[in-house]
Amino acid sequence: MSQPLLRVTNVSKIFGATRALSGANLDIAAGEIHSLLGRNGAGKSTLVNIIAGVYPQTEGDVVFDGHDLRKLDIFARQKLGIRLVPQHENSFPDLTVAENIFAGDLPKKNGLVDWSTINEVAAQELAAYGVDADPRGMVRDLSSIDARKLNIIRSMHSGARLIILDEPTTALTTREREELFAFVRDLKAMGTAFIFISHYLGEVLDLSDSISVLRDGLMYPVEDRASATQEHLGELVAGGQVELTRRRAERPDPSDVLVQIRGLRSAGVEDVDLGIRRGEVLGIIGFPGSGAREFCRALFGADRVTSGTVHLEGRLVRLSSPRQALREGIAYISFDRHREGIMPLMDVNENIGISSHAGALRRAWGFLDLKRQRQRSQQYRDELKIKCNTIFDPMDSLSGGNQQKVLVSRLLSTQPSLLILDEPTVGIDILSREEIISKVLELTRTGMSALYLTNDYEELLRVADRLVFFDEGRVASVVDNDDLTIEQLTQIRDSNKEAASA
Amino acid sequence: TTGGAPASGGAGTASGSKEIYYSTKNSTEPVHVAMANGVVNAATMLGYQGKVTVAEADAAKQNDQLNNLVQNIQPAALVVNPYDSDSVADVLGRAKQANIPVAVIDNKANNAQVDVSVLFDSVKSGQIAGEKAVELLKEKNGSESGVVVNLYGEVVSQVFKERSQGFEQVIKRYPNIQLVSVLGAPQADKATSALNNVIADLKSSGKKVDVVNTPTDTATLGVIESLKTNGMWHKVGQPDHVAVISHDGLGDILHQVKDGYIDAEVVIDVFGVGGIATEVLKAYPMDGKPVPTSGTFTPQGKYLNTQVTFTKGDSGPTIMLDPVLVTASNADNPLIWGNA
Amino acid sequence: MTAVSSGRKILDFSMNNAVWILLILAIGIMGLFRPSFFSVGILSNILVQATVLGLLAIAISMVILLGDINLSTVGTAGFSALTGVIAMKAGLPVPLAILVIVIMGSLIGLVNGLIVTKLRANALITTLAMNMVLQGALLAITGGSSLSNLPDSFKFVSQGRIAGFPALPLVLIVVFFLFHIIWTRTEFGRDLFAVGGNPRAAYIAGIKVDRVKIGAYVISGLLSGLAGWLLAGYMGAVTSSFGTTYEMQVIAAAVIGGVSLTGGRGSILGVLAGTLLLTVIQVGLAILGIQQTLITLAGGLMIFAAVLIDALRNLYGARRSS
Amino acid sequence: MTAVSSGRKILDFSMNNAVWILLILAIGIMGLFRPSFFSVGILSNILVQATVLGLLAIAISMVILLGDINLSTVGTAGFSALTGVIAMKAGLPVPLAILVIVIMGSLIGLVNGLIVTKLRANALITTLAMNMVLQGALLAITGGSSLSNLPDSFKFVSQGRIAGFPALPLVLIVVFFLFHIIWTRTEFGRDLFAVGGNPRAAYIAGIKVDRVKIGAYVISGLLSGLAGWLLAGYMGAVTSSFGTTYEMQVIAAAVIGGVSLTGGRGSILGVLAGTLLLTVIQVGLAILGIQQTLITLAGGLMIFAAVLIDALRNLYGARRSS
Ligand SMILES: Nc1ncnc2c1ncn2[C@@H]1O[C@H](COP(=O)(O)OP(=O)(O)OP(=O)(O)O)[C@@H](O)[C@H]1O
Ligand SMILES: Nc1ncnc2c1ncn2[C@@H]1O[C@H](COP(=O)(O)OP(=O)(O)OP(=O)(O)O)[C@@H](O)[C@H]1O
Ligand SMILES: [Mg+2]
Ligand SMILES: [Mg+2]
Repeated sequence: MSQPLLRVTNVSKIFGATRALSGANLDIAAGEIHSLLGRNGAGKSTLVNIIAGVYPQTEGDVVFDGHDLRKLDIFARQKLGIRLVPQHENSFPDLTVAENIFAGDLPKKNGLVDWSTINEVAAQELAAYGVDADPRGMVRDLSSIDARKLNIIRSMHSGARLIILDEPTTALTTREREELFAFVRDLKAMGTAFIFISHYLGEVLDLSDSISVLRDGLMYPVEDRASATQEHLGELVAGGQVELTRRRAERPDPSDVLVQIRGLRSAGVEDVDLGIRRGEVLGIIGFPGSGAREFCRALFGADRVTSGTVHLEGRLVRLSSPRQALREGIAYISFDRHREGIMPLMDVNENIGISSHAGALRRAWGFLDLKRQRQRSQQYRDELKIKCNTIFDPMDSLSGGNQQKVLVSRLLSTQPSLLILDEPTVGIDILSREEIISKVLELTRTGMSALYLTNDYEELLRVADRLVFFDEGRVASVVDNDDLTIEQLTQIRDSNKEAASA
Repeated sequence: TTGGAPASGGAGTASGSKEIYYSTKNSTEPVHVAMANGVVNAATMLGYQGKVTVAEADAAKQNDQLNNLVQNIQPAALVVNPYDSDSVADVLGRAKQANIPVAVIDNKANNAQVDVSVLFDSVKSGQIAGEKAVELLKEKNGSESGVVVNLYGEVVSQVFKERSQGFEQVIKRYPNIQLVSVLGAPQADKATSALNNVIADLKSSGKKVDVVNTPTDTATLGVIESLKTNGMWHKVGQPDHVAVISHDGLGDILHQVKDGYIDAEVVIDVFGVGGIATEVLKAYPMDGKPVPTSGTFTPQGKYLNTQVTFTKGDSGPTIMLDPVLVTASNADNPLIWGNA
Repeated sequence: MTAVSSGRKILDFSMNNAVWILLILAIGIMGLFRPSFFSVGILSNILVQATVLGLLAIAISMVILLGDINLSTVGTAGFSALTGVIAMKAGLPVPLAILVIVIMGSLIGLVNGLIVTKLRANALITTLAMNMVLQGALLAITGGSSLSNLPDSFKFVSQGRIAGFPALPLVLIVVFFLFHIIWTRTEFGRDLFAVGGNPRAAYIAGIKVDRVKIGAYVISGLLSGLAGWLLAGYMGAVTSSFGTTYEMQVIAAAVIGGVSLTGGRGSILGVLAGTLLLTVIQVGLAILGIQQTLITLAGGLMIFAAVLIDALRNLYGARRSS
Repeated sequence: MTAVSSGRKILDFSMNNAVWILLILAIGIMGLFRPSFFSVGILSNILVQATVLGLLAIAISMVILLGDINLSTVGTAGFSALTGVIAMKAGLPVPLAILVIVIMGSLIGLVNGLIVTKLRANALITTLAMNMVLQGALLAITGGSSLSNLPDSFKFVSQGRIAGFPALPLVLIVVFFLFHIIWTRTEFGRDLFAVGGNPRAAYIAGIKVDRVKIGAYVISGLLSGLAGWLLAGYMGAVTSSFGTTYEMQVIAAAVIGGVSLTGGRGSILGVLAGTLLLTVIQVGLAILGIQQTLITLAGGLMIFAAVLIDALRNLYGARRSS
């Protein structure tokens, strides 16, 4: 083989006091899919941002197709065919779907933007990638999944030669992942190379030709690709054995109902009756639009409840707002970390404390107990191993996974009776994931109950006591998790769907 | 430095300063620039240094500046042109306590006692303009009838208010004169737009403007353009001539008077107001004497007013300066500030 | 059934076209009180008086679309007009003097743009300071007096007539049409919306964000210079308080016209409607002969009403789509 | 090695304290030209004059922290002071009249807050219109003249002395201290920063976003009313152009003091520094006796310089951390 398409040699990056990368090396050939693994804050995003030209490296070389990229800015690199798909916030909500696909490179006729071509080609590409959206509609009105797919379509349509996908599959359903992988493979067949970042070891093994692991800023290529297993990769990522957390055998007492929900209705939720047992982890399953997520949000008061009652410990709770829900002992972690989670300008300490302002941290006259706040933040930082220099680091200097741990800390510190987790491990490395899960399980042993909503069924089956399947805004069935397999789970889910449409 | 302790006796000033300060209300209009020059020139003539602070059309700022002057700088004398007549009373009281001779010029100071006030009679200016307008109508239409447009100024200005008041007082005496009163000063573009609209409005009822009065020359600049665009800009004496009467004495407008386009300009003694005030301060309080409330005063400098009369006003001794009506015949008088 | 849905349609329509409906209402009410409001003379006056405001409103909108703001449009207009007039009085031929004005406006825009992009300074405060500097310089150079006696050729567009119709509204129409094309059909225009909508995404999409921003500032300055020329011609002078009547109205026209202050959203037709609405209010208040001390209040209340109606429109839009 | 790192440390320090250093520089330069600048009299004057600006700067900062802006602080000050003075002239005892002023300010703030939160109107344009209405009402009610002859008890805080020292700076110190505590140590204060930084996340985190916003507007109005009282007392009158000089300076003081216009970032100490810097520039220019037509320009250039230095400071900060 001659020159690789991309060669990264000895690249390092220093952010102020943080050394994010020290001497990374990487070779990628045309048509190769290379996966990057690593713990949160290992430097994956940093490396791909350097390759794409979002920011410069502190030292080292990046060569693409014989061009020294050091001298080229992000625009020149795009002309060479390097395209980055960052995970979030990458669309133009007030522009049409079609324009979003072509933004930055609009087709023109006689020097003017050629709208008819744009709309036609966009319609074709949307159809080809299975996105059901009106090219003339605003992106603002798309579901977040469709908006994410749009991001990917955008970089694929323009003859890219190296596409970088930074955690593209977080919160995608299995089917959506399969659709995505199908067009990644199509493009690979045409010679496009990929860098693929993910924390899901299964899909990495499934998709990639080669794999590297980043740990502590250093890069370890996985030598024996053919014989690599999930366990092996997990050890490489974590730097040791990873113990998978599992639910204990004994089940919570069915007669000890902590939360009783009757006739709950809200946007997308039709008449839900459900009892949640004390100390139980209740898995929630449903396709987008099935009402699963909407149910969780309604229960937290984030979406308006139109009718129905919720009793917690036999007490009728008001669900007028998230604040009220927190006061009643119900806490929620949103799937949308950036919009509904982090306070980017505030430090870690304040991000952890913010939901306790009206609770544990309150003192007379509206003052806050700042000393207590610091102690608690310190405690959670240690327990959940949040990677930061001090608790006074600004939130936006943390890597995505560590930001998620801060959010978990925030809600656990309100000492909720019911914790609602909506994709709590999105973008979290395998070790951190187990840390978060075991923390949640530990708390259920002291009487807290949890609703657990995730598309990662493997994870769900490890933690859930029972599973609730949602369809068309209603509870379709409730099943005890007696060593169910993923196949059984998907079968129940799909048969519910069929029963409903029959 | 100056300790702020007032000298006993009251003769002269506490500080022995050789500076006379003029606190002007704004520096955007040429009138005020000339007025400041009147003070500075008189101060120089009297052997002092003339200095100026500008309040940039803001009462609070002027207060701040006057406080600084009274408490910290303590000049030999202070000439004040209040931006707001009511809000300088307190600080002028402090000046009195600090034994700083004070003259108020142009705008009076309410609720304060100062050594001398030298003021323009703005109502009288308006009246003179009104009488001229009536005279012009009579010449043109044979009787006291026709359409008169008064472009009044922003109401925060006392001078504009009084000039309009005097003007409209006179016009309203004649039932056959139609008075159109509209906001169109001091900005030139405001005047152009306002007059354009009035002309269009009148046109739809078959009427025409006979006389336009503005309270200030910057607005008149806009009036000229409006008349030009509407094809109504003709020399005095031509049949379609629209008479224009203005106030102040800006050079460009005086030229139009000389050239026979603008009928009349009511000119105030801009150099005189500051100059005479400074001379009176020097002649009386700075010399340890009280300013009289009757009799006359003959200033050394050359001003439109060659002799003035002391009267007793609300704020103490007062001199009212007479406005001068300027037409083509006397428009090149060098004592008019706009000709300097 | 049909009654309900047609009622809904009418509501939809009125909400989407609130500013235009307000405009028609305003004209109607003015005409009711004073029928002469419908005369050709006054209606063409409105267009004439809307021209300077309209150019300045597009100028500020170019920058508001970025999510920034340009508070120096009026100062730019005044200072640029001044330089051109001084150059003309010093002997420069009129067409070149006009060119000087427009170039000076663009240069000021360039300086704003460079400061905002390269030094990452906040636009609001930068342009606020720039406006103070420009108005201060205007004052310092004129020494408080006015430059008048401008030649007719300089004033031709501002005061001239073409086939009996004033030339100024033609400028309004041409410029609005041109910018409609620029905003909707050119790469620069679309990049402007993309950058305003999501600068980070625009950067990743390969749009030269800084260059687009600087371009927007330069065009904003250029239009301000153009407005300065026209206003100088209209009032026949460059005065030291040049254009201050427009200061508040410029933002109001753009925002009432639906240009979102968070960037990335707006249409030229909206800006036109906002401009005309404000001008009609101005002219109307003047012609109705409202008592002098009440004029500011009446004007303020009208703008306030327009803001509230605009807010209701947006609220209604948000309700409908969710 | 040590030389380099200590040089770096000095640079770091100066960049982080740019406004304070500018302030000291400004005072130094003024003193150089006019040694009397260092007299107790002038320095205490600066504090006196900084008080009204300082209160208005905190008032606007309360709203800027939300990521909104409140352009009606000056109008609120004027209108509130007017109502109180009218009530007082109608026979209301002085303390109650002062209460009326503060309550009126808060009510105006409440109206702004309700419009911005409940109607989701844009803050800039809403408060701009509100300011026009308030200033128009002030003009309509006063009829262009002023209300003066205020009783000494009304003016006591503005003009009085406590132990020979003017009382006004005490207000400045007390209010700044109080708001330092509110911003850094109370639930409301921290919620304010959270809402400004990421309103949606704040809502999900259990913060009553609308209530915090409305609270910020009410306090902004309350402080404006307080400033209106003090200014009325200081000038001894309520005039129809009450407070208009402060209009531009209020924003400038907050922003130069480091309150981020995108919300969620700022400190009271910064606002204090910004306020003092602008006041020193004002007083200094007046005392230096700069030629009158140059004063606006000089003031503009100074603010412009402060803006540029502030931008460089931020740029330097961003460079360091990336
Ligand atoms: N702009 C920045 N300023 C300071 N530190 C940063 C910045 N960006 C990243 N870092 C730090 O660099 C390190 C590497 O971060 P990076 O985002 O590359 O991790 P990652 O491997 O992508 O993690 P994750 O799996 O959570 O996305 C982290 O310690 C992070 O906190
Ligand atoms: N150039 C930069 N300047 C400042 N902050 C940055 C920069 N690049 C990244 N960050 C911040 O560093 C953190 C990690 O950035 P990164 O790009 O790795 O996000 P990410 O890993 O894609 O996050 P997520 O996993 O949530 O999608 C983020 O909070 C981001 O805001
Ligand atoms: Mg990452
Ligand atoms: Mg990540």
